[in-house]
Amino acid sequence: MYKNFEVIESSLEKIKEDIKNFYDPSKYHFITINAIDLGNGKVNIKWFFAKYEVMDKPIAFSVDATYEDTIPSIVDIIPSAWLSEAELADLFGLNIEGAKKGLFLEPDSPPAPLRRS
Amino acid sequence: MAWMLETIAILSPIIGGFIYGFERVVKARMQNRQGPPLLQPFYDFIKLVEKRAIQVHSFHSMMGLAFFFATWFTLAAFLCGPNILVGLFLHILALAFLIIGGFSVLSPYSVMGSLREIIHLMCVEPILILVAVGLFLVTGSWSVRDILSYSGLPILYLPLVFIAFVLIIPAILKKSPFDISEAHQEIIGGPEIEYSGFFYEAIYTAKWIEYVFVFAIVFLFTGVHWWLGLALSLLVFLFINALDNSTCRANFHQMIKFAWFVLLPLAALNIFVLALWRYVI
Amino acid sequence: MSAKIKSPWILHYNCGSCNGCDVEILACLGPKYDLERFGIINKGNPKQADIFVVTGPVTKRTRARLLRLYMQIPEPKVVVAVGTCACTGGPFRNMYNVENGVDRFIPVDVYIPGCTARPEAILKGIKKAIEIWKIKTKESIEVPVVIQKEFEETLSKMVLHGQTVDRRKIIHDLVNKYIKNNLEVTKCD
Amino acid sequence: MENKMIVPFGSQHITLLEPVRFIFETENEKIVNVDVDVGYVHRGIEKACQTKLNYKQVAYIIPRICGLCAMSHALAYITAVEKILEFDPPKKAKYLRVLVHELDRIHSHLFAMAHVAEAAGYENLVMHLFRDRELAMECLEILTGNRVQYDYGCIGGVNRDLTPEVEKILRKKLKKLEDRIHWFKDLYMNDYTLSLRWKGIGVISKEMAEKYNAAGPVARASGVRTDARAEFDALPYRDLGFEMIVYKDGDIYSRNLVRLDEIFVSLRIIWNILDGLPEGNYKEEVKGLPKGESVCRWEAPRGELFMHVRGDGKQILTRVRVKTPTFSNIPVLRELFVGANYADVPAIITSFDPCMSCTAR
Amino acid sequence: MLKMFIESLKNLFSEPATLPGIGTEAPKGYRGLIVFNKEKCIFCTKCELVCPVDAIKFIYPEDGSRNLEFNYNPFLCIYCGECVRACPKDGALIQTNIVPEPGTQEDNPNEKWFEIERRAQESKKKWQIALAKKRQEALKKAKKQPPSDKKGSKK
Ligand code: SF4
Ligand code: SF4
Ligand code: SF4
Ligand code: SF4
Ligand code: SF4
Ligand code: SF4
Ligand code: SF4
Ligand code: SF4
Repeated sequence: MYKNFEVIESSLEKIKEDIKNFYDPSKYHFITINAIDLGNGKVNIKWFFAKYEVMDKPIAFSVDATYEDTIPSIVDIIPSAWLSEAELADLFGLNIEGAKKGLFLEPDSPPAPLRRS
Repeated sequence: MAWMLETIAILSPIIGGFIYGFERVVKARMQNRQGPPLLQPFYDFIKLVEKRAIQVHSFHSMMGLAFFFATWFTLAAFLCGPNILVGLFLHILALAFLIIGGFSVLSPYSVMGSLREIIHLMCVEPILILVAVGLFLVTGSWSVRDILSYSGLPILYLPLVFIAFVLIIPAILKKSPFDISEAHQEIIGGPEIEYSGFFYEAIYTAKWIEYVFVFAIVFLFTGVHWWLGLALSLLVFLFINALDNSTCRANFHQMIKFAWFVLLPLAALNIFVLALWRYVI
Repeated sequence: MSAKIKSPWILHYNCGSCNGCDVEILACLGPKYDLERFGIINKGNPKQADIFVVTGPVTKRTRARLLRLYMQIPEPKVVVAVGTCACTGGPFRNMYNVENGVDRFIPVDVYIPGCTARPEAILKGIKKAIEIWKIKTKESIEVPVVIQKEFEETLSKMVLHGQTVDRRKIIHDLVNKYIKNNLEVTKCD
Repeated sequence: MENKMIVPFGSQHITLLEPVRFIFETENEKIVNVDVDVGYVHRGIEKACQTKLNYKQVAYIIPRICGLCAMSHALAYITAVEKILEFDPPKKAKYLRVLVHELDRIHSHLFAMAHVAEAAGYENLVMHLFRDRELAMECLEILTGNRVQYDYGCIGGVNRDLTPEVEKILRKKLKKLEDRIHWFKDLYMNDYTLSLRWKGIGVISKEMAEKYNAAGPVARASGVRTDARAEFDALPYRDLGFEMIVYKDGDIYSRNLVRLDEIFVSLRIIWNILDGLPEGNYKEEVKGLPKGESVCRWEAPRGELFMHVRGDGKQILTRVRVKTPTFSNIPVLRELFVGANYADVPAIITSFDPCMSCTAR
Repeated sequence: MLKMFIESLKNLFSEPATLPGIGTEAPKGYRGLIVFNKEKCIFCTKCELVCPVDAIKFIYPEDGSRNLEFNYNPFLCIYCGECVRACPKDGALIQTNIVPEPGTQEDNPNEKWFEIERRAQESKKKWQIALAKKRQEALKKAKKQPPSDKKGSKK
């Protein structure tokens, strides 16, 4: 299933803790957060990291959630994540703590366009 | 010769237009481009007449026109008047119209441009005055007519003043490295941003007159030898353009520092030595 | 007048393109193609521009800005849509945040196809635009396409009531209304 | 007059190609606060790639995210799909991909440098950079058939072979280009006004770059050793003499130098490819439908491009996610502005070489 | 600075880099206009299928024959060349190096094309019905008498 990256399964409650223990700014590069709609209101969220300068597989933290869940923000660990979080909040309509909506979408754009419907 | 200065003053928009057109060609060639035709400024002129003018408010538009006429009048006063200092003070007045116009609209770029224009004024005018004083010390007269009939070569007595003046020309003509108030990439033309059509034309043409103004001052440095003056002007013209094309824009701290701590002392030193030599020894 | 066509100043706006065509417009200003030899200057200022060069499909956020820029350009003016995506929406046609070609909003005079449009094609297109521009005068009134319907309705209503008609004012008011309805998220000054 | 002034920068502005909007609160031309709006170009490409287009068509729409690194977007997507299909493209195709990608980098870097010079008001340098950039553009045009949108890669290899005539022209032009780049290097090292304007301006320290996860030349100019070409095994960079360029100062000046030096590296890689192009097919048939998830990290001219693709065994993919270089650099850009001088704003922005069209997609 | 100063003066007296006229012709391999050759086409509609932007539309004839009308919008095409690569018949679809001409309001790339798209969609439905009918008739005929005439276009 995962062809060329490693996945560490986690859960909504643990994810922040996990990333905090894992992330070392001088060693890892935070890439982005991505969500995949699995259908039926379920969504899979992945946090991607990669090592500096070494040819190695990227590492992803994976969490399954539903659209109603509140997703913890990691901005206090990784300050640059606000943009990715705002994007997900906008395009998937996820409830991410502290992420502002309306970064990309206008009032008359379809709400949460990347959800499967 | 008698009507020469008056004719120049009256025809200055046309002469300036040619200088500006020539400059654009030279500039393009320096950038290894073909460049516009020589008459391009006049084509622009005609085009602008045919554009509808959108006025922000009438006072602002009036300031644009006032700037043009004041600049023209400045040149006339400078060339034909009894005292070049009057011309220089009028020059400040003309720029004041532009600045007031710039402040009178809401656009932040215009306001910022006007603020920067004031800084330009502060850098340019002291040096212009020193130029006038220097010329007076050499020729003993404040009037252009007398200076132009001076049989010596003022530039020989005023080398540092001349250098200071040449180096401040970019600030007068808004050229790199001192094109701060116009700074196309930062504030899109600064105080002129809100003018359009006919009123922009006034600003555009006033700029041409400034060219005549600057090169008239260069002329003064050679006294009666007007052939030399022509050669000197051409040289200065080339130098300014090459400089324009080989520097990037300084910021305004750097410009003030350069004008006040380098150029002004330079010019002042020249005048001081000259005054000592003339009146004390 | 023939002198007029030798001095078109362009204003360039990117309303959501991929940058491909914008880069080519800049390349046109470079030494190899040198638009300035035709008297063309890239003015960053709508109030002093004649030719409005638009690239990109209109996205929902740029449409109000596009209209405002169009209105700020004094007549006579022409609009050139550069690139497939400005002509019809091209690769972005019917995406959810895209309103397709520029001519859904403002009247376009010249369409330059190509993805990306070659600099030669852009030059040709601009020359064509100048031919069209030559005929227009400062009295010509152009109605942005989005408000055309409302404009005609308002006009006929006013004529019916015998009111004096100032077309320019009507257009202005309607555009302002449109812009207000589609205000950008962040306001300026 | 009040002290504080709100200066909008964009969305239409002469130094910016693209609509992006910064709102600066300034005090005597010093910036005290910034607000940034990057969403002007949001078009919804990801959605279209997941609903309308089949996975082969996506390869032609995805480069339209952004023209300047069109090649990177297309190849990153293609690589990601090939990884899902567990297909290894022929060696010749890989070499040709590197060739076009590096040519793309050269023209993009020259463009970026011209952009910064323009923001500094150095028009002549802009013109010279543009003139010599045309050499790279001509190379790309004869090689791929278009000046910006190359559409050169396809799933299974590349669309065109490198013919001997084209190779001869490439060699001639690149030789000329190399001489010119040496000239520029000399100019950049010795120009007094440039250093006056760029040295010590817009400094990003190494810690800041790591904290805010800057990418690409911006990070490398601050001393962070990161380059997806060395960190991801999509293309045979190791055999081609790749070398990472890192500077320490983190100001506008070093960002320019990083780009300039990377052009040399690219040129060396290109020479190596032209001299040692392997024999074989340039395209092979790919069978099967994508089923699974893969990622691709790709060093676009502006930094790390990241693709995350998931297919469920259908013609149409389930998810295509593009994380673009500028997207990574926006946070650090925002931090950088506070305290900067308004006069330096265009230079700082352009030295990041921002591309909003991929940030918002 | 000095270097550029000298270069500027040098440029002043040398030939400018500007191309004369409107510029060069597109090179041989340039991906320009798509040209359709009706004689060679076998109307497999593969090109319509692969086109990522739907710049090719076939309008189907009402009688259910294979005599399709090819429509192509140069203002929508992104010149990717995918249709040409997909075409099974050599020379039916060629990508020339002609740079597409700029159009004016008369060309009207949008409304005209919307009309074609509408017609294409409608005609396809009608065509399918007609084809089905024809097949049935052919089947009936085949039952009555031994096959002498294949389905296909005669006109
Ligand atoms: S520059 Fe543009 S955004 Fe700013 S005030 Fe003027 S019109 Fe508005
Ligand atoms: S026409 Fe193509 S290359 Fe040009 S801006 Fe649009 S997508 Fe980009
Ligand atoms: S806020 Fe005022 S100045 Fe800015 S766009 Fe709106 S109306 Fe114009
Ligand atoms: S970073 Fe810019 S140039 Fe590169 S692909 Fe993205 S938008 Fe294009
Ligand atoms: S910022 Fe992103 S979208 Fe914009 S040009 Fe660069 S890569 Fe493309
Ligand atoms: S080529 Fe074969 S599969 Fe394709 S349309 Fe013709 S008969 Fe059908
Ligand atoms: S070249 Fe590409 S976009 Fe144009 S018709 Fe062919 S497949 Fe469609
Ligand atoms: S793919 Fe070729 S043969 Fe088939 S319909 Fe298109 S042009 Fe005709």
